[in-house]
Parts: sequence; C-alpha cells; structure tokens
Amino acid sequence: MTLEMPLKKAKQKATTTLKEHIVEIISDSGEGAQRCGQSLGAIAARMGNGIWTTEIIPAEIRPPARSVAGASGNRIRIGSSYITNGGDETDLVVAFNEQVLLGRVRDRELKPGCIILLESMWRKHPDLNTSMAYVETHDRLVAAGYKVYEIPMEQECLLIVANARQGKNMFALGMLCHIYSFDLQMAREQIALTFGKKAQSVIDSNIKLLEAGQQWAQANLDFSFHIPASPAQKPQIVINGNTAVALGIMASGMELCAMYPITPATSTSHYLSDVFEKVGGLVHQAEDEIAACAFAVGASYASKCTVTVTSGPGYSLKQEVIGLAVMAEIPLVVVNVQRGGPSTGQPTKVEQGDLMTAIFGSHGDAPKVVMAPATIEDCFYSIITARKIAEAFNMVVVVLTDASLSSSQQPFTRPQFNESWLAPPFDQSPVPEGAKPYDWDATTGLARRFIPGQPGGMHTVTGLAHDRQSHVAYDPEINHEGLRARSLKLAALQKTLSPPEVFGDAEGDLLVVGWGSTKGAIEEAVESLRAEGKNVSSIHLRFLLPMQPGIKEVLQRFKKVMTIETNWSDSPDDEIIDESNRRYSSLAILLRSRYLVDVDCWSEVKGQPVKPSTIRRVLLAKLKK
Amino acid sequence: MTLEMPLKKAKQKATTTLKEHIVEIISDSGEGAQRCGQSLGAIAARMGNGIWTTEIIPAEIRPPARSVAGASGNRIRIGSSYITNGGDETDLVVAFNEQVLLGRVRDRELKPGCIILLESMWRKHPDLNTSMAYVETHDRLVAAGYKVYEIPMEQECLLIVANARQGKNMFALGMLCHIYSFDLQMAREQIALTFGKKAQSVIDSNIKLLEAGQQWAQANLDFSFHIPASPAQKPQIVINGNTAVALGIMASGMELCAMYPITPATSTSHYLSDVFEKVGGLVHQAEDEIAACAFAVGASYASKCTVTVTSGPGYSLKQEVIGLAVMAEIPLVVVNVQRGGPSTGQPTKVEQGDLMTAIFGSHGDAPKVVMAPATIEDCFYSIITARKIAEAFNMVVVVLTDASLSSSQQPFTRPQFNESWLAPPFDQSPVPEGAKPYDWDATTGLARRFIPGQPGGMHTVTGLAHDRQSHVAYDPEINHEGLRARSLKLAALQKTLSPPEVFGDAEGDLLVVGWGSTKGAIEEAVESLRAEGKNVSSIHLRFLLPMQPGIKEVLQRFKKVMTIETNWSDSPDDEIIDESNRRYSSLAILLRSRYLVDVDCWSEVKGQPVKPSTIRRVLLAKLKK
Amino acid sequence: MKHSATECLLKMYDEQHELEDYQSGVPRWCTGCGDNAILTAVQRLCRDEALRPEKTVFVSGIGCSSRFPHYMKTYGFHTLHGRALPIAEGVKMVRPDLTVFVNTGDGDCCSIGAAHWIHAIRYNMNLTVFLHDNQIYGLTKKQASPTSPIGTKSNTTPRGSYLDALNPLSVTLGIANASFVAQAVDWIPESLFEIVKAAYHHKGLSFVRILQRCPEWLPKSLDPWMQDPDSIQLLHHENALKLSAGLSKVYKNQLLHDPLDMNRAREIASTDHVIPVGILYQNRDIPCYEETRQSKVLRTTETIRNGFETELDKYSV
Amino acid sequence: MKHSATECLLKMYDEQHELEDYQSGVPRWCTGCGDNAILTAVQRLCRDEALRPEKTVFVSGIGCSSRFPHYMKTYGFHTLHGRALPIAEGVKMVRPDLTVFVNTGDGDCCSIGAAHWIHAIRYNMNLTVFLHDNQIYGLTKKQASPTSPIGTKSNTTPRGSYLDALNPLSVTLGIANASFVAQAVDWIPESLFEIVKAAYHHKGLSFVRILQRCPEWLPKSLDPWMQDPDSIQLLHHENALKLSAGLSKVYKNQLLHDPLDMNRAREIASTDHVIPVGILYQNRDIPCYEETRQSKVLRTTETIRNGFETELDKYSV
Ligand SMILES: Cc1ncc(C[n+]2csc(CCOP(=O)(O)OP(=O)(O)O)c2C)c(N)n1
Ligand SMILES: Cc1ncc(C[n+]2csc(CCOP(=O)(O)OP(=O)(O)O)c2C)c(N)n1
Ligand code: SF4
Ligand code: SF4
Ligand SMILES: [Mg+2]
Ligand SMILES: [Mg+2]
Repeated sequence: MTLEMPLKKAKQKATTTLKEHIVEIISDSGEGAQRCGQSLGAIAARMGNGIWTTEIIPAEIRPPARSVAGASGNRIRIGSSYITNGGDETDLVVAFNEQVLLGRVRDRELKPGCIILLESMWRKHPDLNTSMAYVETHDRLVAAGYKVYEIPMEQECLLIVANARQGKNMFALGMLCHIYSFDLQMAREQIALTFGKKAQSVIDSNIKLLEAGQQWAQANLDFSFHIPASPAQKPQIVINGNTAVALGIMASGMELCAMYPITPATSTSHYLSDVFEKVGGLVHQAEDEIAACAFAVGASYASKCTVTVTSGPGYSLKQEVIGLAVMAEIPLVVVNVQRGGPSTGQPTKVEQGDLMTAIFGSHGDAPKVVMAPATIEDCFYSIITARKIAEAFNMVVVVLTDASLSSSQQPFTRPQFNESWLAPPFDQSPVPEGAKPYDWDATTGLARRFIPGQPGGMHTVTGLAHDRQSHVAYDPEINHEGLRARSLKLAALQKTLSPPEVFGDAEGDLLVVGWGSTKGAIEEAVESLRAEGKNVSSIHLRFLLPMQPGIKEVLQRFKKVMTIETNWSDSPDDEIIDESNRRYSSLAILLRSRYLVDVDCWSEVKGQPVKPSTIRRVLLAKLKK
Repeated sequence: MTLEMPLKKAKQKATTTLKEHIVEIISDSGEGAQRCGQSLGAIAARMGNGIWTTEIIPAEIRPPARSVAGASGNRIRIGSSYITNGGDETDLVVAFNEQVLLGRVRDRELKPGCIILLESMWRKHPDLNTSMAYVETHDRLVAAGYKVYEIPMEQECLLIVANARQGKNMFALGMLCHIYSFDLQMAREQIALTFGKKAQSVIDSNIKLLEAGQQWAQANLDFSFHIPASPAQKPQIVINGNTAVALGIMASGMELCAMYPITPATSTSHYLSDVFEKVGGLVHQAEDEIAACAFAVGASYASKCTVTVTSGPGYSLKQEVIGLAVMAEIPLVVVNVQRGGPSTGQPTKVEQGDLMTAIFGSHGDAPKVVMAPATIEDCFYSIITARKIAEAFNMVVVVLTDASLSSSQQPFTRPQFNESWLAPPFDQSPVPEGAKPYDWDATTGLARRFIPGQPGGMHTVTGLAHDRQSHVAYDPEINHEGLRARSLKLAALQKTLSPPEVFGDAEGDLLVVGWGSTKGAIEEAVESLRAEGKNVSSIHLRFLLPMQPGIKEVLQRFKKVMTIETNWSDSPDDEIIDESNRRYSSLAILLRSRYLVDVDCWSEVKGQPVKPSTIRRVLLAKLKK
Repeated sequence: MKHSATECLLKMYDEQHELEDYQSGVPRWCTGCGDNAILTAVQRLCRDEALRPEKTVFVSGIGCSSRFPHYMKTYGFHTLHGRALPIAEGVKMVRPDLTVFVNTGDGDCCSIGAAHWIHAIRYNMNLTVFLHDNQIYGLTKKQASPTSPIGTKSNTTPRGSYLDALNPLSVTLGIANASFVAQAVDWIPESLFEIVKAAYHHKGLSFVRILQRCPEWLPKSLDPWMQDPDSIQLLHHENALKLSAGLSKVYKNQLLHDPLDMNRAREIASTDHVIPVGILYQNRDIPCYEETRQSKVLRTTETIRNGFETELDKYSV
Repeated sequence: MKHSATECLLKMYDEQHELEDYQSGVPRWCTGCGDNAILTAVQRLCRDEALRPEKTVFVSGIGCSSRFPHYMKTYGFHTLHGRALPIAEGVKMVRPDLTVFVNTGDGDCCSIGAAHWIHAIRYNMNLTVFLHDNQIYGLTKKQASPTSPIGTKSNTTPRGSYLDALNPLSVTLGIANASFVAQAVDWIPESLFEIVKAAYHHKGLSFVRILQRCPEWLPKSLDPWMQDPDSIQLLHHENALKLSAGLSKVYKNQLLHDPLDMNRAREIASTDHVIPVGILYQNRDIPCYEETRQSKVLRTTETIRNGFETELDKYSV
C-alpha cells in the first residue's frame, strides 16, 4: 500500500455493523494518546456503548522517543452491550510512529490482519535511519497481512496548529469518531469537559482538530463501522478502580487515609489528596508503610475507622502493625492494589499474588476479613462495606484490588449518595460503671470498644495478651479466651453473608471459581461455551475470609471444579510435578482445604489480564480431560 | 503436720522405686533455684536417667520478693528410660517461700497430694504479716492434701555460710540427691563443672552445702526414691534448643548471624556472641529486624549462606527482605523461635502460631523451604540441613522452633563433628564465557549463582522480574519462566525427601499428625493408648514445605486423622461454628488442602506445652466419636 | 479552675489508689529503676495541671519503659516496638483535643524506631515525648543499645560494645522543625519535674531525653555522674528554666544558655565530659503538623454529599 | 600499576560499550536527568582508579537513582526501597576486599530508609554513599519527599507540601561516628568528580549528598541556584579540596573551611541562602566497623572443630 491508496479507494465507502471492536491509540509518552483513548472511551459510553479501557504504559518514566518499549496509550474495547473486561487482541490501532507499533506486535497484542492507522510523516523524515526504519517496518507489517493505512496526521494538524505534537491526539480522536460513526456533538461536549479547567481558546483549537480528523477520515478512508448501542436507563459514570476506591473512601465517611507512595496504588492517594480536603478529609503521606499503617491505627483507635492504601511490598511491611490492630481490635481498612510479585516484581503489572499473604501474613493467629472487588463498581462499594464491617466488628478488613482494576475504566450506574454509608460519629459518652473495654460476647466474640474522651473508660490498649480489662495477662485461660473471641467474630460475620450466585446453571460438568478482576473474562468465556451447549458455570467470590455459606453445596453439584487465577500454580505437565508436590493457586488451596473437594486450578502469571479466549481454551481442555 | 514431724518419722525409712518422677525447685528470682534445677538435671543425666528440664520464669524481670507471680526455677522430669517431654504435673517440689508455691498451685502445676519441701524460716519471721501469710498458706496446703515437709534450710545453711541466700540452692540440691538416691560424687563433679570458672573456695563451700543437704535429708526425711537408670551407650550432652541452634550454626560453617534482640530467640545470639568469634564467626546486632535480615542477605549474596534469628514479630517485619532473597535466589537461613501471638502476644510462652506466616508471609509467590525440629537434638541438626539446602538450592530456608524447645533441656548423643557439615568456600573462579547468572535448569529450576569477585560474572541482582542475564524484564514469558524456576526448586527438593516414619502400626483407627515441639508428648500419649490396645499411630512432619512424599498413602490407611497443634483452631462445639466457617489449625489446613483427606484438628493455645495426659484424653474422645 | 484542680488532685489520689490495686500495688519495675522517678514526676504533672484522665493518652512502644501507660489511670496505648511515635501522631491528628504523651526507650526510639523519630521531629505535632534512656535494652535482658557507651559489656557484646554511643540530642538538633529539645536525669527530681513541666507546656513536639538508671543491668554505670554534682551542667535562661536556690546550692556547674541559639545548643549537646541538664533548644514559632493539616471545611453529611456529587459530575457520561 | 591502569582504561571502554548495548544504548533516565551526570563522574572514577569490575559492587535501593547499578559493568545489587545500606553493610562485612558503592535517593535514604541511614553512619563501614537528592519521588511519579522544599506542589501535595525540608547534612553531622560528609551538585561536573573521588579515597563511610536535577517532575526548581554562581559556596581547605583556577573563576563565593571543625560544619550545613559545595566534615581517625569486628581467628576446619568440641565438653554429662 502507498500513501495515496486510501484517497483512491475513498470513493466506494462501506459502513460495517459490528457487535464489538477493540481499538487502541499508541504514541511516545507525552504525545497524548492516553487522553485520546480516554476521550474515545467516554464518547463511546455517552453513545450508550459498553466499553472497557485499558492503559498502555511504558515501564520507564520517559522512554526515548520512537522506542519499541515506549508505547504509551490506551486500548478501548467498544461493544453494543455491556463490556466486562478488556477482551482479546486489538482490531484497529492508531499509531503515532512505527516503533511503538512494533512493541505491540512483539507483545502479540494485535489481532492478525488488524487495521493500522499509521502516522506517515516518518517516511519523508530528514534523518535517513528514521525514514528507513519506517519504510522497513511498514513493509514488514504489510507483508505480515496487517491492513496498513498511512495517514499524514502531522501534516494535516499543521494546517490548524503550530505544534502538531500537541494536537495530533485530537485529530486521531476525530478520525475515530468517523470510523465508529460517533456523534461529533458528543465528542465536542466530552472535550469541553476534559479541558474544562483550560482556556476557551484551548478547547476551541482542540475541537477544530477533532473536526479536521473526522472530515479527513470521511474524505479518505474506505471503511467505517457502526456498533449499535443500547443506552443504559440510569445515568452512568466512567472511572478506573483507583478512582472508585478513592470515591468509596470519601463516601464511606472515613476521614483519614495514611499512605506511602507505591505503584500501582498511588493514583488513589493522588486523587484523594486533591479532593479529600474539600470534604474535611485528610491524606497523610508517612515516612514509610509501617508508619502509614501505624498512623492509621492510632487515628482509628482515637476516633473512627481509617484506611491505608498500598501494594504488595508495602503490604508485607505492614504485617506487624496489622497484627496489632487485630490484637487490639481496632477497626482498620487496608487496601492492597496487587501488582506483580514476589519482591519488587513487576510494579505496573497485574497479578493476584497476595491473597495468601492477606490471610496469613501476620505472625500468630491474626484473623481479619479479606474482600476482593470483581469490577470497578465493586471497588467503590467494597470500601463502603469494608468500613462498615471494620467498625461493626472492630476488625481489620483487607480489600484486594489489582493493577488491572486500578487503571481500567468501565461505565457503571452513578451511585446515589446514601447517608447510611457514612460512619456514625464516634462515641464520647460516659462509660457505664463497671463496663469492661474487652467485654467479649460469649457467642459472637464481639465487644464494644472505649474511645479516648469517654469518661470512665480509661484503660491501656496493648498488643500483649490481655483480659477483659485490657490488663496484660499471662494466664493460660485468658489467652485462650482472647484468641477465641477474635476468631469467633469471623464466624459471626460469615453468618450474615449470603451464598454466592451461580453464573449459569446450578449444576453441570464444570464449575469455574474465580475472585477479583478476572470475573468479566471468566464469565465471558463461560457464556460463550454455554452458547455452544457446554455445561459450564462459574461463581465469583467477593469474600475470601470468611467464605460465604453454601459454597460446598454449589461445588458438589458439578463433576469438575477448577479455579482460574493470576497467581502461581505448578503445571501438572511439568516433568517433576505430581500431586504430592504440586503447588496450587491460592483460592484452590483455600477451597480444597475447607471443602475437601478436588478443586483443580489453572493460572497464568504474565503480568497481563487473562483473556477470555485463553480461558475458553482452558475450560474446553478441562471438559475434555 | 508440724516442723517436728519429719524428725520423728525419720526412724522408719523406705526407698520407693519409681519409673519416673517430676520434681521442681522454685524460689524468688536470684535465689538460684534455676541453677539447682539445671544441676539436678545434669546429675540425673550423668546417672543415666532420662530427663527433660523446663524453665520456670516470671513475666517480670525482677518481681517483688515472695510474690505469687514471681516463681523462678526449674522443673525436671526424671525417668528410668528416655524422656521426650515435660510430662504432666509435678510430684515433688522444693520451695524457698510459700508465695511462689501458691503461684504454682494456682497454675494447676502440682499433682494432687504432691510432696512439698518448704523453707520453714518464714514461720518465725519477725514481720507478722509474713509469718501469718506463711502459716495460713501452709495450713491450706496441708488441708488440700499436699504432703508438706517444713525444712529449716536457712538455719542449716547458716551453719556453713554467712549468707544462706547464696547457698540454699546447693543445700536443696543435696537433699534432692538423697531423695533420688543419686551418687554424691556425680553431684560434686557437676558442681565443679558448673562453677568451673569460679575460685576453688566457691566450689568447696558449695560442695559443703551439698553434703549438708544430703546428710540432713538422710537424717530427717522418712522417704526416698530410686529411679533405675539405663545409661546411654554413647557420650551424651545436655543443652536447650537455643544452644542447640547456636551450636548448629557453628557446626554448619555459617560465618555470620545477624539479629535483633527478641524473646525467646535472644539466648541463641547471647551464646553465639560469646563463642562464635572463637571460630572466626560474627554476630551482628542490627538496628532492627529488617536491617538484620538485609545485612544477612547482603552477606549471603557476597559470600556463603548466613543466618538471621528472630521470633514472631521480628519474622513479620522480615517478610519483605525474605521476599527479595527468594526472588534474587540468595541462600539464607531464617530461624523463628515461635512465641505466643498474635502481635506482641505472650513473649515468653510457647505457641506454634507462625507456620502459615512462614509459608505465605511474603507478598506474591515467594516459595521457600520450611522445616520444624521436633526435639532439641533436631534443633542442632536442622540448622546444618537448612544451611545445606539453602546453598544447594539458593533458597531461603525457615527453621521454626518454639519457646518450649528453646528453653528446655534434654540429653542426646554428643554430635560427632563432621567436615561435610561445613559450607565449602565460596566460588571465586572466573565465570566461563557466556554463562548466565540465572541459567535455570529446565527441569529443576536450579541455577548456579555468581558471587562478587568472580571475573566475568558481573551482573546486577534485582528484586524486579528478570531474565537469565538478570536484566530487568517485563516480558510476560520471562516473568513466567522465573516464577516457574523458583517454584520447581521446591519440587526438586521434595523428590529428595523420604516418606515420614509412622510411630505405631502403619494402619489403624486413628492417626495423629504433629510437627515441632509436640512430638514427645504426642508419642507418649499414643504409646500409652497403644499399650491399652488402641489402634492409634502418629507421624511427625519435619518438613512443612515441601511436604515429604508418601504422606497421603499413610493418611489413607487410617479411619480417622487429626492433628495436634498449639496454634488456634475453632472448636466445633462452639455455638456459631460449623464446617462452613470453622478455622482449622495450620497443619490441618495444609494436609486437607494437599491430600483432600478429612483431617480433623485439636489445638490448645494456652502458652504451655501440651501435656501427654491432655493429648491422651483428646485421642480417646476422638476414638469414641 | 482552682476548684476542679483540687478535685482532680483528690481524684488522682483515689485513682492512684485504684491504679495500685488493679496493678497489684506496685509498678512492675525493678526497685531503684529510674522509670519510677519518671512516673512520679509525670503523675505529679497530671495532678498539678489537673489533666482530665479521659482526655489524656499515654502512647508507648515496647520495653520496660513502655509499660508506663499501664501505671497511669488515663487512656493508654502500649503499642509495638519502635512504633509509638507514628501511632501517637495518628491519635493527635484526629484528636487535637487530647493531651498525648509518648514514652519510649533508647532501643525503641533510637534503634528500631529511628526513622519515625526523625520524622516525628519534622512533623512537630503537639506531643510530649519522653525518651527513657537507660542506655541498654532492659526488657529483653541486657543487650547493647545505640546509646550504650562504647565498651559496654552486654549479652550481645560480652567483650564490650564496639561503637560510640549515639547522641539523641545532637541527632534531634540536626532535624528540621525541632522545636523543643531538653535533657533530664532521673536522680534530680526537682529539675526532672521542671523539665517535664516545660515540655508539657511547649506547643509542638517536645523531646525530653531522660537519663534513666537501670540497676538491674547497668548497676554502676551512672554512679560517676551521680556522685559528682559538678558533672551535671544545669542550663538556665530567663526564656527557659530558672534555677531554684536549692538546686543551685548542690549543682554549682551552671550555664546560661539561650534556648533559641541552635549553634550553641548543638555544641552543648556534643559535650561529653558533663551532662547538660535543662532546655537545649526551644522555638515556639514552628507550626504543628496537625494544625497546618487541619481542613478548613466543617465535616457534615452535606459537605460530604456535595463534594461527592461534584466529583461524580466530572465522570458522568 | 600504571600498566594495569591503562589496561583497565581500555577495558572500561569496551565495557562501556558492552554496557551500552546490553542496556539498549542509553541509561533509562529522562534526558537532562542529573543521574546521568553522576553516572559519568562515577564511571570516570572507576576508570581513573582502575577498579577491577569483578571486585566492585554497586548497591542501590529502589527509585530512578537506584537503577544506577544496571548501568555499571560491575557487580550490582538493586535491592529494596530503603534497604540499600544494611545490604551493602552485609556485603562489606564479609568481603572487605570488595569496593562497595551505594546509590540511594532522597526518599530511599531519608524517608523509608532513615533508620538505616542513621545507623550506617554510626557503623562507619568503608562504603561510598551517594545520596541522589532530587528532592522528589521520581520513579513513583512525583510525590513530595522529605527533602522537598516547603510548598512543593506534587501529586500528594497538590496545594504545596507542608513541611520544611529535612537537611540530610545537618542530620548526618549529628550522628556519632560521622567521618566524611560532603555535598555536590550535578551541574558542576568538575567539583562533582573531585568530591566523588575524595569520597572514594576516604576510609570509612563517605556520605555525599548530590543535589540532582529532575527535569521531569521539578523542571525549574534548581534554576535559581544554577543561574546564580554566587549561590554556590565552594568549600576549600588544604586538608580537603583545593580549588582549580577554572572553578575559582566561575564560582567566586568561596569559603575556607577546616573539615575537622564539626561546629562550623554544622553551621555551614544549616545555611539556607547558599548551597555549600565541598567537604563539610572529614575525620580519618574513626574506626570502621568491619575492622573492629574482624575476628582475630583464622577460620579453618580445625578452628571450627576445636571450638565446637570445646563447647560440647561444657555440656557433656
Ligand atoms: C519487632 C520487635 N522486635 C524486638 C522486640 C523485643 N524487644 C522488646 S523491648 C526491646 C528493647 C528494649 O529496650 P529499650 O527500647 O531501650 O527499652 P527498655 O526496656 O530499656 O526500657 C526489644 C528488642 C519486640 N518486642 N518487637
Ligand atoms: C516498600 C516499598 N514502598 C514503596 C515503593 C515505591 N517506590 C519506589 S521508588 C520510591 C521513591 C523514589 O524516590 P527516591 O527514593 O527519591 O528516588 P528517585 O526516584 O527520586 O531517584 C517509592 C516510594 C517500593 N518500591 N517499595
Ligand atoms: S531492667 Fe532496668 S529498666 Fe527494666 S525495670 Fe529493671 S531496672 Fe528498670
Ligand atoms: S523522573 Fe526525574 S529522577 Fe527520574 S529519571 Fe526522570 S528526571 Fe531523572
Ligand atoms: Mg533502654
Ligand atoms: Mg528522589
């Protein structure tokens, strides 16, 4: 194909109707592909399409321009119905240079034969290496069967703005609006919203670029798509998981978030730092994770439940302080945005590797609640639930999200603010004569705590074994009594939970069990198999500790049960692996132990969300076995 | 009974022959009951008796004199055959005042009707409160059916030394030598050894007191015992678990121990600090546990495997650094002397609460080896094995002992030093052209590491995901490859382990599974039940990760299987506990999950070693169910 | 006020009494332990200042000295080894209405807690911090601490410790926002009390290093200082502590020192032949973190609702 | 020596080359990042001093600056956030024959690693420590660090940071056994190199705080200092650094300072209107921990066997 080609073809147009399409925009970082992608997602959502956007971020802060590892941008899966995950490979990509494109090809992220809209300026680039690299790559891509369209984006933008680098992303957005038949007015509104804070002039020139892109595409491209939309009835918002967590913190009535920066959790506190004070909240950046957790525990002890947000390495560091909160029965919410491990691992990549550490991480018996949101909407509501449980049971509640939820965007029904979400003001009333600070209920283990300021409630909280008066005690029976009370609270909470809903039939050949961010992909795979008449169902656990009632009954109704997780499990196919030494995935270990059901597991730990098509393959294989 | 009584009775003497007896000596701290007890134990061991000594330590550093919580001393279980644990309640106690005695009664440590040898000086004490307290307690004890002998120890000692407080313990030792018909010569030798460093005069006066005590007892006591001995063939030594660990470190050829003080692990480093330098070793007290672990990792990285010693809270703090060692594949031995948890818990008390944290404590997939010595002899050899595994597999090896092993003494065959125990000198030879720092074997995951100083081996070790060159890599396949290699090493090690030995028949009604310090008590209970024809057997696991092969086969040969542990498990009898929420003990969780066998558990977490009689009751109940 | 003072004085006594019987009469410190003297001084402060027990919190780490809160009939938090400061900060941040004291040991503060110590000084929250410096690890039975003089024989340094002692004063004086740095010794009750009192009245983090005897593990180590009054150098200044006739008579070695003079303060902190006792540095103008961070918004359901809705609007499609 | 020097010089070049191609040509720092200047100075040092690559170890924590070891063709250990120092200590303890450098950031060293920093200074092991102080958290994308000037706008302090900056120099100078404390700026290559060199030659822990530009997150913050040569105060002394003609011409603001004068050093460290550049304090007489702890016994199988048997004898029955 040559530069002129599209112009020729432009005569005979065709608008293809699609169920869904995956599009991505990539550039060097700083060229605005990120924003272009986010805007496209928002516009699609406004159109009433289902979307799921996934960030494409380079490992380096500022990788050299035009480098294979430097791709920065966004991938948007657009569908006519609700979209629950990032899906499989990309159908259409807009690239600002050919090198970043190569990176995506190398990572096997592009569907064979996918459409490529490539900035063509490099072909005529003064620097010979550059132009040659471009031509060579271009030709290889064409040869490989990709549909490559060379687009003079730079050239076209220069007709409107002096510095095309600033505007190219809006030009691309315009092209995409044409390609996906989006209403340009929606696009204009979206731009107005995104650049809200900026000067009108900025907004205007961006809109000019948008329109130029749209017109150019209309005039020069020989294809376009229409993805029928099914607009949601209720008003929608589009955010990522970290923003959802931050909004959850705000809406839960928690007043303090203590943290220490760590990828990929930080954006939560960035956002909170910006907005929390407006509602009287506070973000404290401590000197390290231990101090952050301790600060939060001190604040919870003296007022209402607080929250600390971190990721794997920080979570490991907080273990001792978390144990103190458990022992002293101080409410605390700990959010762990899981990343690739172990150790420093893969800071920006997704993994579900911290489940066992969340449950067993602190020495001794330190029972705590562990929850895992499965969607972005879940991230929001889980925090509100977590705060309530923490305060009702005086327990530590760990909320496990991950690097996929944290940076992916998805529309969901705009939450209707509810006063009952908020924590009640902390108690300052006098303590009745003779009341004890740890007056554990014989059945549930629950006790009401006294908060500094309450007359007559004076006592010294301690991480040492203590009696109902909170006096340090080495008496064997007292130690037993305290352990029992702290453990019973989990059972008490478990009684309040309802059994998990089965996705698909209540019985069948294969049940898939998942937790966390894999829900969308698992259910998509299950659905597609069911459509082919396979007896596959799935359940997705939001509580990992305690586990909901009724799970065993569900498991028993299926011939085979397996978990799909993104944490390590040995492959039974490995030469030296057998049943006596195979290391199972986390959830599988928990299910096998509790229900004595032969739960198999399949896991992939490659730093990427598991694709529905991959899960499909795995389930088919399992069904055959 | 009155003060004169024993003198009268003294005429008709009787020496009763016993299979075993439990004797304890208690006093205010600083009165030397500890030393008296240890010496008695050593003498009994010299006689060829089996012994197990248990420390009795007050929670405070210096409790007020004559206080109920102030009992300091030693309990010695003496038997005619090999003794594997502390046993049940005490048969005979020597008390330097009646208050410390009360403490023991309150803790239910004395057998009903047990013999009490009580210092009688308090009866005539000038301070009225004191004398009254004495008389009242004395009479209550007599009324309660204890055989109380009032002994004028102070008075008798004053005939020999000016300050009886210093010598009473040796007088008591003399009495006990008579009571248990021990050869006084052995006692003299033992005293010479214990006071070895002191002046001859000190030794002499102590021997005088010893003899006085023996003669007094002979003249005035109406009873004595004989516990036939079965001398060991091989030379024996008597030490506690912490000393055994320290000697193991010495004998393993490790050169550096980095630590931060924490009860009950510290005495290991106290002892090492004293002797390690004599063999060119070094103990580094770091600023905290994180630094101690990091210091050890740095040293291991640059030379041979090193060790860090800690207890629960310190173990929690080390999690992140341990994860780094796992990721970078740096050999490291971590000793965790478990204490009561969670949090600060019960620093001086025994518990097996850290097993799950040892396995799952660090975020992400951080496979490490976890071993648990079951006897004091084991403590010594486990360290040598741990060092070897750590170096052979470039892995972290966690050795879990506990507060019971750490302070109890037991004789065992004197180890014969073996050069093969020592670590070979670290490699400084040039690295062959093209060799890679992480050249993982496809089958076993093993790779040879390059140590600074090796020409041509230059590379940068990192806790980030890395390829075989140790270059930071975000490639999905490389991440998978590294995780796989680190995990496979566990399977490779597992293949080299042999199945556990069954104590008792290879099949039957009930199998008890245990780990760590409970071995002696479990096997004693099992043995006594088998003697009554019950089909009970037990296995004791020394490797918790990986687990030895052949375990499933053993479990399947029994109708019922249960673990006995000293870590928390919910009681099925509790009102709100059912199978869907019951929290099992640690080992039970692991066994159920891996072998899908319905393993029940019984646990007691009261800060004391579980008594054989208690286990007996539990097993009988389980058999009936 | 007068009234409630005496009232509270009486209260303190019964409470003291209560305290005693629920704490089995005596604090669980060895006889002669310097912590007892510190306890006395602090209990006297609470009484004299008529602190309301329910509005007072003692936060400590782990160590002999950290048992302190158990002996006060106020609220207390006996936390973790090294973590007293960040936990106390959390308390103060959300509850500026509470009076918060911190008791920490030389190992607790200067070893495992060193990072928190540095940053606590920099936050300068309104906390009164007592460093019970007995120059040894007491609770764990005699290991060298960072402040142990070089050559100290301990269980981990049987042939004597290897390093010069860390000087908590000179370190603290090197940290940004240090606003009150003083030193006291447990064996001069009058000056101990005066310093504790000045620390309490200082707005900001007052850091008081108290040289504390540990007869159990270092029986004689402080004797030379105790036996020679001239080895004690009393700091005095009109803007700091004034010397009583009584003290002046016994302690002749006195130094006029302006607590605003940082350079001199650092020099004084570094003198090793005498023990400077008194206020080395005090600056009343350094803001407190809890105040600079106090949000200006009144926190009502409405503010939350409105703030929340405004945010949602940004993300509406 | 001369010979091996040139040899190594050549070697450095190929290695430099190798380094480049296995590190995809360029260090992965932003263009204009001060870390590049530090890398150049250190690579030059290695070359000039003919350090044997296999005998040299660079230990770092986590942060942009901590990627440093990956760009040296020596042994390297890219450890954990805040833990570079204790790990480097372990390396040096068992391998005094190795030359050990430490690269750490202002967050790495002064925030999460603060306790280790204090104690590393006190151990005074023979390590050369570079504090890459860009006054911001770089790798995690712009959060205030302890050394961020008050008012710094960052992602966690969108309305400006709340606290005065921590001064790494004055803190370090307050710690026992501080033996070499210097400050450099990345934009004066000559003095940077001279200071790095002096640090390398100092026996003991040399602590070099390097003001480092972070054009990505704080593009202009250091401009005032860069644009006004008089805001740089060059420290010189016959026992420290002498000033070259070239430097003296540009930087007129010079101060004669005896590196043994601790009181002055602390004053200089605390001046805020100029950036002192040079050696603030150096004391060659402070022992190194790895030497005071070196065991006198030669470690042979025999010594171990004998020591072991002697111990067993004590416990024989
Ligand atoms: C994480 C952790 N590490 C170690 C310990 C053991 N420990 C308890 S107190 C203490 C030090 C006590 O010394 P110091 O802080 O000076 O207080 P003191 O007892 O001298 O008053 C140590 C190491 C612990 N409880 N927790
Ligand atoms: C335990 C832990 N907490 C937090 C992080 C995230 N983190 C990585 S680097 C860094 C700070 C970087 O700042 P600095 O130390 O100044 O180095 P720079 O990037 O500025 O060179 C943080 C907070 C981590 N990797 N590990
Ligand atoms: S050990 Fe020392 S510090 Fe602890 S209570 Fe006894 S005297 Fe006080
Ligand atoms: S972010 Fe700052 S410190 Fe990090 S590489 Fe870029 S310029 Fe350097
Ligand atoms: Mg102390
Ligand atoms: Mg920085």
